[in-house]
Amino acid sequence: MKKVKSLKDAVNLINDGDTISFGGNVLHRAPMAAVREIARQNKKSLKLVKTAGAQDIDLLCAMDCVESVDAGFVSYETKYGLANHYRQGVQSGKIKGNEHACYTVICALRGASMNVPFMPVKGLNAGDLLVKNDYFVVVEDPFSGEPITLVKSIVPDVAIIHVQECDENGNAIIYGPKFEDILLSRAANKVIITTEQIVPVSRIKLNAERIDIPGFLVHSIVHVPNGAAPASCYKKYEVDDKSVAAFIKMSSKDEIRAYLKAYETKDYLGERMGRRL
Amino acid sequence: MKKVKSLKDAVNLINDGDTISFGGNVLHRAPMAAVREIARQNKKSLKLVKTAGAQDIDLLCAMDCVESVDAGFVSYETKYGLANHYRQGVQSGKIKGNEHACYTVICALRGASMNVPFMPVKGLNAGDLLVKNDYFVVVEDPFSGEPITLVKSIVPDVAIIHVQECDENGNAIIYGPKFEDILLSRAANKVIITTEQIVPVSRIKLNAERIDIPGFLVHSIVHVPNGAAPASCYKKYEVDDKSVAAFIKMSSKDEIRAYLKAYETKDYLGERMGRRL
Amino acid sequence: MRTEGYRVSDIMTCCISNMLQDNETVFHGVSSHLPMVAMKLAKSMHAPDLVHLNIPGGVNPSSIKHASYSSAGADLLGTAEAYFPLEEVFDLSMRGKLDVAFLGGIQFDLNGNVNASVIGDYHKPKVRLPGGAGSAVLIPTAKKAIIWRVKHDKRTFVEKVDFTTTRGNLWKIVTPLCIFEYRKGKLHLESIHPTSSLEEVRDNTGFDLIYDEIKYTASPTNHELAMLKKIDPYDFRSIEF
Amino acid sequence: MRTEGYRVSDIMTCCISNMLQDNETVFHGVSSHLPMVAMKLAKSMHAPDLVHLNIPGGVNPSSIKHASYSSAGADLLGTAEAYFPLEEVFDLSMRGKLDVAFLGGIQFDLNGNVNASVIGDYHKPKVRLPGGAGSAVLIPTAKKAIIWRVKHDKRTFVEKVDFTTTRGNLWKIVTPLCIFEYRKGKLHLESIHPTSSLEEVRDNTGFDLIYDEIKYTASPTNHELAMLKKIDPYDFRSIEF
Repeated sequence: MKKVKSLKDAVNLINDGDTISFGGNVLHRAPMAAVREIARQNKKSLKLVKTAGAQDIDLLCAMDCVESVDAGFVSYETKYGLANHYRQGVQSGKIKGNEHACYTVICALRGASMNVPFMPVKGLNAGDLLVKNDYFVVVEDPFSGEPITLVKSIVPDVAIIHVQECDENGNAIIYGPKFEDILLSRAANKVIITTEQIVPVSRIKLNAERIDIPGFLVHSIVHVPNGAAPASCYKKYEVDDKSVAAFIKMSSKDEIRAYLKAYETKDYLGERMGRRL
Repeated sequence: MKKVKSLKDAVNLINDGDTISFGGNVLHRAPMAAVREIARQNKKSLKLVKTAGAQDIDLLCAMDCVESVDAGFVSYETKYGLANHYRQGVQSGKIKGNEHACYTVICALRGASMNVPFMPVKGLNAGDLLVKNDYFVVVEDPFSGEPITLVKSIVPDVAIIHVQECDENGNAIIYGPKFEDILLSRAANKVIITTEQIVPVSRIKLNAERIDIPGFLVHSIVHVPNGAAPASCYKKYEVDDKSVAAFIKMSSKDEIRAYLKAYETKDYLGERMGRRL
Repeated sequence: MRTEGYRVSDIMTCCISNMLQDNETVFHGVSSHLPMVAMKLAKSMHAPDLVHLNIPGGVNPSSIKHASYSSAGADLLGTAEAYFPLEEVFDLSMRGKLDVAFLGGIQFDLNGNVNASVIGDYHKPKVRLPGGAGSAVLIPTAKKAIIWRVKHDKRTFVEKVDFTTTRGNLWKIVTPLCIFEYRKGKLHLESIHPTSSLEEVRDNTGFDLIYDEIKYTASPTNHELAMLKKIDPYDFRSIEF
Repeated sequence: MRTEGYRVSDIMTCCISNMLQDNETVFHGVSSHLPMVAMKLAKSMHAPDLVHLNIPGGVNPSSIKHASYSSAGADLLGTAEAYFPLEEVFDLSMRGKLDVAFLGGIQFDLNGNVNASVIGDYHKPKVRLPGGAGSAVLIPTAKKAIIWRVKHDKRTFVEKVDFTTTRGNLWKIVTPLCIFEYRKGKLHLESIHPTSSLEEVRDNTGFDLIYDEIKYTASPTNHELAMLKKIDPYDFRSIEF
């Protein structure tokens, strides 16, 4: 059962219409090489799920890959401004923007990880989000008779998570903030790991207690050095300011196609390194 | 805000009638010194909660401290046999035995950690436990119309967790299996840590990423070397075979009182060491 | 009960081992030495990529020799490939991704009901049993639940259990006398151990046996016995006997 | 907008710092440099045991100097005392144990409703905003929610929000002109910054101001300004201005 694959083959597992969730948070450790490959393979009607997304969601919205976005927050941070492709997609009616509180995304994924149809949520008890969205419902707690909000579980077909280290069996270690990635690896039907480094099994075993995602949960592994760029990757690289700033300014699909093209060599680097081994 | 206390003072926080949960699992890293002190202080009508308990539950049942036990499994392991004080208490009607699947205890604690009144559970869908216990109820999922079991949340008033290392602020590290202790520390209203060692703040900071329970969640800290004995404590000591075997044979409260008395010097050792510092 | 250099505990361990397939995720709980050794045996023989899960959370412990009195102790984590604790094993089973769960029980009936809770009334029991631990959620959700039990008598295999702790995806029950398979809602006698006989099974079972033909459980092979010596030198598999 | 050696960003940071008390658990999210600096300031002055929580999960990062463009980056974990990630911060707030949460928003009305979602219709919005992130669950559950906003105009402070993302335990709103306090269901003008005036606040607010008396926000002290230089040498607190 060979799990290590090329980026193309791994992303090829994704079907049009799938529910996809990405690891990381805003511009940190997002699996951007895989996101770019999804755009290159021109996947359609994806349902994206993330607590707080930035270029990952924005880029796929720009390239018309997206049917809906379930998220608590979609924007770059202060310095880079708003996620305009996402916004325009929602404003034009092309994309369904399903606003969550970040926590209700977390709860919906917890529901998936426990394979239950919903998760009760304490905090969401006021405002219009409750009224406007059919994935929230207020019911009566059968034990106390008090009202309680339920959020419908979200089961990603595929989760894509970028990590610093992974062995060929899929045992993966995330350095620095893990965000919701561990939960994600338990919530999704299939887990694709993209990794800065594929480390020897014997070496990862020395850090067995630090493994965040045990290999048996992992379906596919892709070696992609700089696979989170232009997002940051703790201990490896900072945000690639130039690349993000350049992307923010792009408005046409052709510009973005060229941007994706320019990343190809980098995105496929791990594969070539792998073949050499 | 001085959190480091004597064992007596910490256990004194417990009120008669409280819901109490212990860390560890069967004969592993159970907070036995605190359990013994609860018995010495003659607490009454406690509601005990644990996935799988052994001497902790059995001893308190023997000393008539217990009103009810919510657990998935109460027994010593093969070699030592059954938890006879617990069994007799339930059989005589003195103690209410609320049988859970271990997982429904976990779910009930997850509910507490999220402050929701119940947690949906996939697996519990057949058999008499559903019928006989009022903390399980089957409802209709409002999203799909399918039946789903809910377990009522359990909020421990106090969780007592024994760890290998803790600093004076309560930042605690568990070596080896953590069992349900991290969840427990989030589910309970008050957390008491008993610890093999109180380590300097500067030293625990070197292992900041390994901290399982951040100090701000911890109410009280007690220094009790061998505080899990006669249960095991990973990297510190194995099960004290003699002590467990001797306890198993005891049937009268007087015998057990003598057993508790014999532990006093050991159980209060940390306090005396602390005073010397 | 030695016959030809192997014992009933060896038969049980080996036949359980042979129920396990490569790449399966397999869980055992507390007081579960025999299945623990069987899992390790399978992994050492025909199922190298079997995923061994347990309560302390050690994924694929490289040694089970130090588990000693407990199959829920830290030893199983010390030499493991990763940490995946009990909570998560349950979640995994809920998601339909646990292939095999090993569970206990005190009473079983022809209809596959399992009792690990009480003899007598639930609220005022004649005998309070230790409890089903994970059974009540794992037997319904694991793809295949295997029960092993070192007692085979008419108090264990009864017409009707006193209390149904759970029922569901029960697959096999392995006893010192035989193997039952649960299919079409009934326990079927699958095979009789070479150390026992149809009469012995019948005399010790509280319900009428259902079987198509009389089959015998395979004897442990020399290779299996040699491997058992290596992986279980302290004979944990016999601890319950 | 310099006056006497301090700027509006300094006033906002210092007045927020003074809202925080020792031993409180306090959370800030993404794009939240100003409150992050205010928390660090409080911790360096009157609230040494304040517990600083954030998205990457760094409890009490000893330095915020390297947070750079992001207040959700790994830097906040690298120098932290422990790891307590976002998921758990939410759970903490649900349990009523989060004292203060810093949140954003785009529109606010007199009745304390917060909009971070859309301008226009929710399902086909004129403007899709970034979303409330944690607001919709934190404003109802944190003991005290503080909103800061570097824009104060009639599009921000409106008679009635287009969409109510959330409402609840809103406590203060801090703007470049003033501080509002939410009590008895209404926003009250608590104090006007020394750099502004009642007229300026009135001219830039879309609802009638409620106040008992005109008060002015305290100016940053020299001690505070000196401390700010030390803990925030790269002036992250002004990044949004």
